[in-house]
Amino acid sequence: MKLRVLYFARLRERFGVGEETLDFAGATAADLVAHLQTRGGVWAEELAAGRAFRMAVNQDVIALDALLPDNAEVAIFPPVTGG
Amino acid sequence: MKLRVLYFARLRERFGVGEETLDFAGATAADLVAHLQTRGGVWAEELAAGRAFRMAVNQDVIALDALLPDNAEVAIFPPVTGG
Amino acid sequence: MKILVQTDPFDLGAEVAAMSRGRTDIGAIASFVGLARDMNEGSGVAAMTLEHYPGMTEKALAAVVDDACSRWTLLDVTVIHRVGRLLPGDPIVLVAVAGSHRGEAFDACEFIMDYLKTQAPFWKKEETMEGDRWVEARASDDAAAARWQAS
Amino acid sequence: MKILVQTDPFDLGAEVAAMSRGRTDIGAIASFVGLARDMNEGSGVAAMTLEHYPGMTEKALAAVVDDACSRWTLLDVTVIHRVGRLLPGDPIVLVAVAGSHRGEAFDACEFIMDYLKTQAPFWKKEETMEGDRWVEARASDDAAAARWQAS
Repeated sequence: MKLRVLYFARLRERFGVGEETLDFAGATAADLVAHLQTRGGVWAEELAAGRAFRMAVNQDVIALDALLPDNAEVAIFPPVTGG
Repeated sequence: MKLRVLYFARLRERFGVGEETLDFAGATAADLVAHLQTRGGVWAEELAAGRAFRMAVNQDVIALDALLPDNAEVAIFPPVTGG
Repeated sequence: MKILVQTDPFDLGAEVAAMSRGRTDIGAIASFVGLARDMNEGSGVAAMTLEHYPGMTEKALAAVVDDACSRWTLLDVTVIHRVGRLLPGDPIVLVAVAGSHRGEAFDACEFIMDYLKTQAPFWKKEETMEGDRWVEARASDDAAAARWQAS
Repeated sequence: MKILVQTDPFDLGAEVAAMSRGRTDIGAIASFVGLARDMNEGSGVAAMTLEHYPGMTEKALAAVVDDACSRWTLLDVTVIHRVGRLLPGDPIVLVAVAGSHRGEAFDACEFIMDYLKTQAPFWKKEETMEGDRWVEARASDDAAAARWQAS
């Protein structure tokens, strides 16, 4: 499936990318995280198990076992700190 | 002792007086209430035991057993309803 | 700290801006505006007149604010209460509380309103179709004030 | 209901006045302004930059306001959150809630702030003497939001 993946705040800066389009063979958010971890370096570090990051699919926060629909807008970001 | 006695809101309207100066032979707020009750009519009615009124002496709310200092400013008024 | 009793309207934006002007230590300002409604206890209200006890009013409001300052660490407090004749939609009372963090500002603002309602010598008289009437004190206001004593 | 994300400052007085204009059924407007402070976690902060997730931000704020409207009977709600670079003393966020009575207005206003802090995709980066740093999420904010689930 095709995914548009967005990164925000500290993760955007550490990854050095704000947005990318991926061809992705997995099914769930966890599969996507595992795929990104294989890039190594800051990707493996920031997305390691136990690290505090959040994910949204089509602008709704989701859990790691959520299924990703084709052409989804997926976002990965740190816990929010507005207000 | 001499007292300046103020009435507010519904009590002011019912008594038909907002302020008066009294020569008073008693000692406590309860004595003053008893004295005013002897006027009969609306005084006896509004200041009867169990009626909801409040008293202040020199602008502090007090209880009926409080002693009244000479030349005190005494106020009698309904429960407050501002805000 | 600023406490005013006045017939004139107040300007919420100006009052809150004045609290933070020239300061960089305030993180939170909680504020409250009470307004005159066109209905009370099932009757239409055309207007209301607020009476107060000059002298004691300011003293009672200052005591409520002092009480709040002893319970929370507050950076500034403004209380303005109007008196005289007001129409439905008119603002009656403003309470604004500045603090470092939001929790204390919210709590202190609500505390001051709850205590003001039961401690400050103001009385409302409403003009209704059935004639003028003095507003009766509410048990719910006593209950709102009492809950701060338990905590 | 009005929800805005903007770089420009907001005008608390104008926003609150707009909520009650032409209405006579509102008895209470509770409002909150959060401001940028010059200190955080023991370091001086010279400025901060707020980043957000355009599209999701508005959706998340609307969801928080809808949640508040399902918990309390509210007459109007305004939420304005600024983004971009802000200096100490600058207002960051405004939440204003109009209701018939003060209890629900206060509760809903604090609820919306607590949920906004944990649900809406905003991130703060601070400029300090030790360099730039992303603000970490606070356990106290999670706790503030969680207490609304028990009640």
